Amino acid sequence: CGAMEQFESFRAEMDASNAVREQLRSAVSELDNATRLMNAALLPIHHSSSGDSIKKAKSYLPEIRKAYMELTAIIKARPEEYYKYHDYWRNQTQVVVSLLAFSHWLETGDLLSHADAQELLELKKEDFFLDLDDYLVGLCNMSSELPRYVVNQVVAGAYDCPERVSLFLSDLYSAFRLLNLRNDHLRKRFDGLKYDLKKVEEILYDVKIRGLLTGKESKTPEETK
Amino acid sequence: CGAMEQFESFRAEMDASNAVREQLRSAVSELDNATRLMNAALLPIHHSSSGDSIKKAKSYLPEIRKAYMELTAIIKARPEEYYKYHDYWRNQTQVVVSLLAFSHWLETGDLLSHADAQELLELKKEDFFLDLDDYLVGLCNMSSELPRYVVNQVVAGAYDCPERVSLFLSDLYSAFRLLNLRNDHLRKRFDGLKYDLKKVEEILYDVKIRGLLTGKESKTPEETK
Amino acid sequence: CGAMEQFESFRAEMDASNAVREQLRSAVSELDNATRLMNAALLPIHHSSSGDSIKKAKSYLPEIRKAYMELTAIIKARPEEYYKYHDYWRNQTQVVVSLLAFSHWLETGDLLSHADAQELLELKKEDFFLDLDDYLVGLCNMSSELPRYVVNQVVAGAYDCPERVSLFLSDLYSAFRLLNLRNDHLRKRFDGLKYDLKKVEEILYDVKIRGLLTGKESKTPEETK
Amino acid sequence: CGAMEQFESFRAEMDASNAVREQLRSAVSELDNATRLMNAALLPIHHSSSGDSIKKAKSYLPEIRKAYMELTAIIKARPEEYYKYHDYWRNQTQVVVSLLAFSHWLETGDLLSHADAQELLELKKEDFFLDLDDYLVGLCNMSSELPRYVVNQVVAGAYDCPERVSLFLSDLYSAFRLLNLRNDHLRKRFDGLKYDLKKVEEILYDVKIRGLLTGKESKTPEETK
Amino acid sequence: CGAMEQFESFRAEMDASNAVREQLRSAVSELDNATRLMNAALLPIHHSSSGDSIKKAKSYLPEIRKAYMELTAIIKARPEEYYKYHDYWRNQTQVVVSLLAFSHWLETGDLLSHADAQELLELKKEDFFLDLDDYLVGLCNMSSELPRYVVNQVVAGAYDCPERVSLFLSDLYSAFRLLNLRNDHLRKRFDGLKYDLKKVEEILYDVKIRGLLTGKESKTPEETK
Amino acid sequence: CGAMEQFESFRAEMDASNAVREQLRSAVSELDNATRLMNAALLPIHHSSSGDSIKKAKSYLPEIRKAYMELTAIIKARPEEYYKYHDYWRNQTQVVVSLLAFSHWLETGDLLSHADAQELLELKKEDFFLDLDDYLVGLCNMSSELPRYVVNQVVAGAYDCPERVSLFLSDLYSAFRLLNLRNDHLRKRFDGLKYDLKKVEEILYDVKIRGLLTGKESKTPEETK
Amino acid sequence: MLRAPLFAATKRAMSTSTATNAFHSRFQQYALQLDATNERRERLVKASRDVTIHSKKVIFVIHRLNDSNRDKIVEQAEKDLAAVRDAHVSRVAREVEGVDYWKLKRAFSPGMQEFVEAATVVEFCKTGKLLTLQQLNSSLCGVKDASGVSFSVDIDDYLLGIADLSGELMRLAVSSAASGQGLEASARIRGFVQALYEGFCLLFYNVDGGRDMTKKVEVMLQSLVKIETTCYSMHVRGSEYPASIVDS
Amino acid sequence: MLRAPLFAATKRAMSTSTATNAFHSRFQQYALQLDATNERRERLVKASRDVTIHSKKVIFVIHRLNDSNRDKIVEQAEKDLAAVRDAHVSRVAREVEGVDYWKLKRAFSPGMQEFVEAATVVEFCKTGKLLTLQQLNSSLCGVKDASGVSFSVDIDDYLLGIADLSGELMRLAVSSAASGQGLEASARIRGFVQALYEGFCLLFYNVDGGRDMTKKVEVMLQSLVKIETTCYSMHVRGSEYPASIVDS
Ligand SMILES: [Mn+2]
Ligand SMILES: [Mn+2]
Repeated sequence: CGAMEQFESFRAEMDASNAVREQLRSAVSELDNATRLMNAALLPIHHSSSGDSIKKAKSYLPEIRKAYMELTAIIKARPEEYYKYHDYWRNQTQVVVSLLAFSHWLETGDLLSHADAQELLELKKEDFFLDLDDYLVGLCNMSSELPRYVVNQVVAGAYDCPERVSLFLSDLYSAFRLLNLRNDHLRKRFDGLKYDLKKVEEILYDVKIRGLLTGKESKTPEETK
Repeated sequence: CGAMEQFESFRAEMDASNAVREQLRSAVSELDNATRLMNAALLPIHHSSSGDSIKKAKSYLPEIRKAYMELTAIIKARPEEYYKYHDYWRNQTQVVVSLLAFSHWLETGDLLSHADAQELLELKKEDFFLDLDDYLVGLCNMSSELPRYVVNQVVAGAYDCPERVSLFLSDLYSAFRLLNLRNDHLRKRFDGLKYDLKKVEEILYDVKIRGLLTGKESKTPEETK
Repeated sequence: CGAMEQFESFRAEMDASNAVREQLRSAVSELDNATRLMNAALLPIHHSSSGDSIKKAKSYLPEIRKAYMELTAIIKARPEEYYKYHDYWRNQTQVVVSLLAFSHWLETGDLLSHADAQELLELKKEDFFLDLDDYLVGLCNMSSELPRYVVNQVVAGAYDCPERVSLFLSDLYSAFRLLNLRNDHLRKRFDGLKYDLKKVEEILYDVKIRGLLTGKESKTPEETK
Repeated sequence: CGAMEQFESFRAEMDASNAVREQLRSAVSELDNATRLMNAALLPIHHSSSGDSIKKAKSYLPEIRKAYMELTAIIKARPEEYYKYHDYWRNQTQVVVSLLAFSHWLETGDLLSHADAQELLELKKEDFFLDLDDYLVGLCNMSSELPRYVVNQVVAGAYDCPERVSLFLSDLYSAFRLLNLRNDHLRKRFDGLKYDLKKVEEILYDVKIRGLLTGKESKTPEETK
Repeated sequence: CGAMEQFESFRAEMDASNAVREQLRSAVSELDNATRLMNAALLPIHHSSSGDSIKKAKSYLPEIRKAYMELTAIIKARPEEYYKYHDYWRNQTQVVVSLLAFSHWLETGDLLSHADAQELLELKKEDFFLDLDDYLVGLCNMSSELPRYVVNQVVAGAYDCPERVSLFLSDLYSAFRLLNLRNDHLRKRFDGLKYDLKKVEEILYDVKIRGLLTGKESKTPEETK
Repeated sequence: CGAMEQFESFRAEMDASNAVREQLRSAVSELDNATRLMNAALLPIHHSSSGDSIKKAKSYLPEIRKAYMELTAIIKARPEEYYKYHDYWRNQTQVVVSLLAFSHWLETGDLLSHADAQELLELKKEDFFLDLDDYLVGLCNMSSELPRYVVNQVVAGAYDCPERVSLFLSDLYSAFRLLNLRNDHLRKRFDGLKYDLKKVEEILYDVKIRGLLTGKESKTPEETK
Repeated sequence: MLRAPLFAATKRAMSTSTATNAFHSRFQQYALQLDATNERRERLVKASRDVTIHSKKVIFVIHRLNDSNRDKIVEQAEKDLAAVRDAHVSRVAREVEGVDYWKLKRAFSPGMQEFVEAATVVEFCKTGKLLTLQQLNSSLCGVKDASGVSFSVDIDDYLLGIADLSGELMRLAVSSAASGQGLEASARIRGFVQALYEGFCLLFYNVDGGRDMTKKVEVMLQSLVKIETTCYSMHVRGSEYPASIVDS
Repeated sequence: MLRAPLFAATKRAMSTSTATNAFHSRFQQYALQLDATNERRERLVKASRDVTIHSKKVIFVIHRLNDSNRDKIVEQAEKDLAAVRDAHVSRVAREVEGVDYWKLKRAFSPGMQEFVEAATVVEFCKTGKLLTLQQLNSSLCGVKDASGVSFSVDIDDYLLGIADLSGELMRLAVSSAASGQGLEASARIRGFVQALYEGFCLLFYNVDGGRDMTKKVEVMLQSLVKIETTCYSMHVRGSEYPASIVDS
């Protein structure tokens, strides 16, 4: 019924697509590796001086940028298919964003913007951009680190940390509420953000009610070390 | 065997039923949207003046009523099929009830009754009623917001809030215990209520043991602002 | 907070609803029992004279009607809750329909119509109706008994049976094809009907090529005994 | 609070119960092994002389009895815990029953009774009995072997086999219909029995319509060889 | 094939077993009801004088005993089937044990022993015993009520309560540590006990550092009212 | 705690193992490709001349052997880790065996032995062998093709095919019964074999009962074309 | 000492107005982007649902086919199919251009697959041939996306659609067997689905979409076996007696 | 004509004896191989069960530890652990050599993981340090496999074992908090599990074993958070009043 010729041609086309996938797999595997090292480098933030951790974490940025350059090279050749292969780098990208946003907040107390994240990763927007959803999920990922961070900071004696984090998360939370989230992945992560905020509010409450907050000097996370 | 004519009429009937489903889907999508906005408007209650939040939240009530009017119009024509399609609006209705009951409590310190909830939604009982289970689940939803509310109120210095909420939840809890709940969804939600009460009692304990409560006069939630 | 009085009334309402469930359970248990006995009475049709079986089967009809009268009495008081409790009697009703439709066909060679089924069960349409889907599933159930019936009839020497059944199932099949079935339970049952028809066609073919059919006059199933 | 002594005795009790489980596991593993061998010995029935297969199958009976003696020894010491550990031997027992009942039918054309099954296994009823449900499930298991048996017998020229099996299954089927089966495991197995009967009836039909049956005298399964 | 007579007797047996289930269901429904009422009666302990609550709670004991008498009557006739039907009363029994153990502790400060629990329920050990696992799960259930009890007692001014509960839970905890628990339900419940103890320790600490404990003489919970 | 150095060394070790995995993936991807083509080449056996199909299928053997040579090279360097990486080639190998065994049977009517399979694939037993389980699963896979093959052969008029296949499968089945299969993957596949045999027996029955078998000359599958 | 009151002030400010939130304006931008995509996705989901519903109706029309009404039914089905294309597929096309085709694909894939199923089943009934992807896309050349480019179905949706086609053909084969005739019709379906199946076995599927596909190919094989078994049972019955007797 | 009777004859022959089955003898060979492996696997499963049960008992002993009985308990646990090694791990070792280590690994992995858990928890209680894989394997150097080579635990089992270790340490931390003391003990556990967790985050896991590991690392993080929260709540309570008051 003439099916065979058509399927032969499909096979050729699928072989080509598989070749792209192999290239993507390899680029993403580098990205994955660098991200994992960056993550491991940042983790001691919970018990050691944050300065060192951030510095060490940032040292993996060139490797990460290189991996994105490879991804860019592959996708640039087929610009309309960015989302066809999106799943390959989606998870890693969300982790990268969360690590960058966490470091940025630790250093400046500010939220890393979408544009700044793209710049930090040296993405050329017209060839390979940072998907907005991935950026937002990355922010939620970061937020889920904060309750643990606050707990450990309080143990280290930084009693003003809960208030600062509570204000930051509260701002982030009301910013997210500006978005009309559908019933999707992002909405679930946003519910997580609410939970993180609640956690931090409870820690703030613990500190406040014991009078540990008043009269202490407020410092940036850095300074408390 | 004469089956043909009969099945022609069945066909008409089934096509009609599919049309009803399409209409319901559309009405519920509006309800969902308005409910989400109302929820977003009420949530800042945790950090800001409650007056504004409640006012803003209430501004979505007309939209919500409109959605229920559409549902009413559809169901009125087939009163015996209310429960055939109940699942379409069940979740949204439970959320609406929780928002209304929370606002009502904030303003008056009282529990929004089933009848008042129906009135607020301008439901005509004979055409489209508020299912009792949905109302009760809505109350449980509301109760799950209260511990967080109390935590934030105490942080803001409203030390008498835990006692008021503890009394309210304790009353609500004993009221629920009057019901012979079967082993169903509602029973699980009721267990949640017990947990919320426990949480608020712990906050009351914290405040009491630190001598923060004594000598303060009790006020309505509004006045504590 | 005034909750107590309200919840007392809820308790009454919920206890009433639980009572309804108990009543339904009891009525359905009778229905189930009578249906099972009717089924057991009709099944020997495969090996014995159908007259006796049908008669015996029909003798359970009063009991079945009584069960539906009980259901009607319960639902009549709350017409809008028919579908709230539909699951209680759904399965049994489908079986009842299949048994009645089978008996009816055995006696008359005709398809039991939706209206006739309601009448046979002495349902008062305005108080308790026969759901259309249940009726249609019942017909599919009946059809799945027919190939076995034909096999046993031919073994017993009733060589004209395949032709009659084939015509009947063909008609039923064309009638079902009129419906726009969603991809659900009913569509699957309808696929089964197709296989039943095919099976009967094969038997008709067997009988035909052996010249067992020719010269015999067509009779009702009853007369072939 | 005197809890210590009590818990010491609990500890002894729980350790003992774990020991029982270990013993049961070992006895059942022997039972499992012997059952598997018996099954393998009986299966060639489909293609070979049944006499040899039955004899070989029966040769595993002593081993099976031994395993039950071990189970008996364990349970006898704690009669009220028969059902606490029932799951350990349930499956194997159902298979054993099906094998014994199949052999018995092949040899005698009769149904192995519950009492005879217990006797064959040399169970002492007061110490370790054959659960009724297990016996009945075993019968259903046996019935599921019969359609294949009939197919192979007809291929081997034993054209009277379908009629004999059809009568046997039909009897068994009506017998099962006497039971008020709840909606459980057994009910599902019983539905399988109906399917087996239908299958055998179709073979009987095939043989009958082709005139292969007439004039043959009925024999026991053994004699057909 | 002689099956009919046998199956008639099976039918009798299964009908009997179904009757047993119906009886059990009814007895357990009474047990469930009484347990729920006892629970509701004991719960105000958190906010009111314990004397009244315990007395009220105990007033349901006769009803509970009656339900167990019914269970005993049913099981006594078939001692080896205790575990066949164990699931029917398992949950309720665990709740009953927790309520009895809680009341007992409130009155005496002692742990209700396994033997005493059986006596309180007037179980005749040889006919119907209290399963050890159920007793232990009941103790864990009770322990999970204690932190909330201590919180509310301290709020009510009973500052010596934390110390008494802490000693009691400590003892219970060490006792549980004697058991070699398999990785099952019970081990998880035991982990919960640990958290309960920790929570109570924290409250004891709160009370101690505030000098609320010193100089007060220890009293039974009753006297603190 | 000295953990870090150890984990660094683990990381090195895991990197090495990942490199092996990359090599394996690439070799297996070639194997997979060739297997798929071989399968597609053999499939027309169901409707066309088997000679051509087998020839075409065999033309992929060199490619398959090459893939196994690569696997051999990788594993030879770590002879003890054959089973560590077994999962990589397990599925494909089972398919390869089934295709080879099917072709072999089509050509010779014989069963391809384990040793012959290894030889066909040119495996050097001391470096890279064919796992016995994989060989046996491969045979089961082949058997699952046979019912479909027989159906299509009968349609093509080869009425003796069912008998030949039935004998072959029956032999294979009794051979498998010699094995003590535990409750594992292989056992399930063996149950499938039983089902295939039953299917073929039914086809043999269909052909036999219609007198299509007698007097026809028996041919090898090849000759029937 | 310095920042503590600052924070407190921030908090109070926040309490009365959210406008001071440092990153609100950025999030308002994000909201605009998300809303645009979401609305587009909503429209696509609706259009896709309509494509599905109406394609299914075309398939139902085909199932009403028998020997006597073939031409009329096929003509009707073709007309209906063209209507689906013009009324609903065009609505899908209008929403997707450039990078959004793949971004929003999940929203319209189900509809397009059902459309493929309907189009190929109609073609088979008319010509007995497989409507190729190229032919299908030619028939869509009048359907333009937002930038005026012709909309086209991609390989994945095409393959998933014709995988389901085998199920509908199985129903047709059983129907024609059930109508007591159709030995020839069934044989045609058998050959067609065998070829389809062999074509599918040639392809291999990447991990992501692969799972869907593997399952569909299994279902396809089941349908094929049912078709073959139908042909088989018609054949053995037909072989039992000489044709002369049967025809008489 | 020629083969039909032959087949029939074969069938009859088969009916009376299966000995003529052409490939029976080959399958008898296969049966021997399979039986040997299966029996070995059975013995391993049993030995592994015993290793598990007795390792769990060692862990239970550790959980009975408190400030006053520390030395006695640790000594007892060490003795018990050595007994598990000599009595049961040796039975595992005996069955595995060469290619069979990986072939039968699934049969003894659970036991070895539990053994790792027990050995590391004992070491932590004794020294506060992580028992390394190298140290563990040195302690097994007397345990020989069938070919006389020392048996050793591989990385996977070691990692899976110490992932579970964090759960036991969490229990210890909560216990020591529950006993009203142990601020220091909890802090030690916190530091130890933090280091463990960071170590795990460095590694990456291949697809096959990866799923297990990912889940275990998640559970590990949960345990760590519980430990940190325990330390936190002891800390904030301790900070509320000056130490002098608390001690009085
Ligand atoms: Mn379809
Ligand atoms: Mn553990």
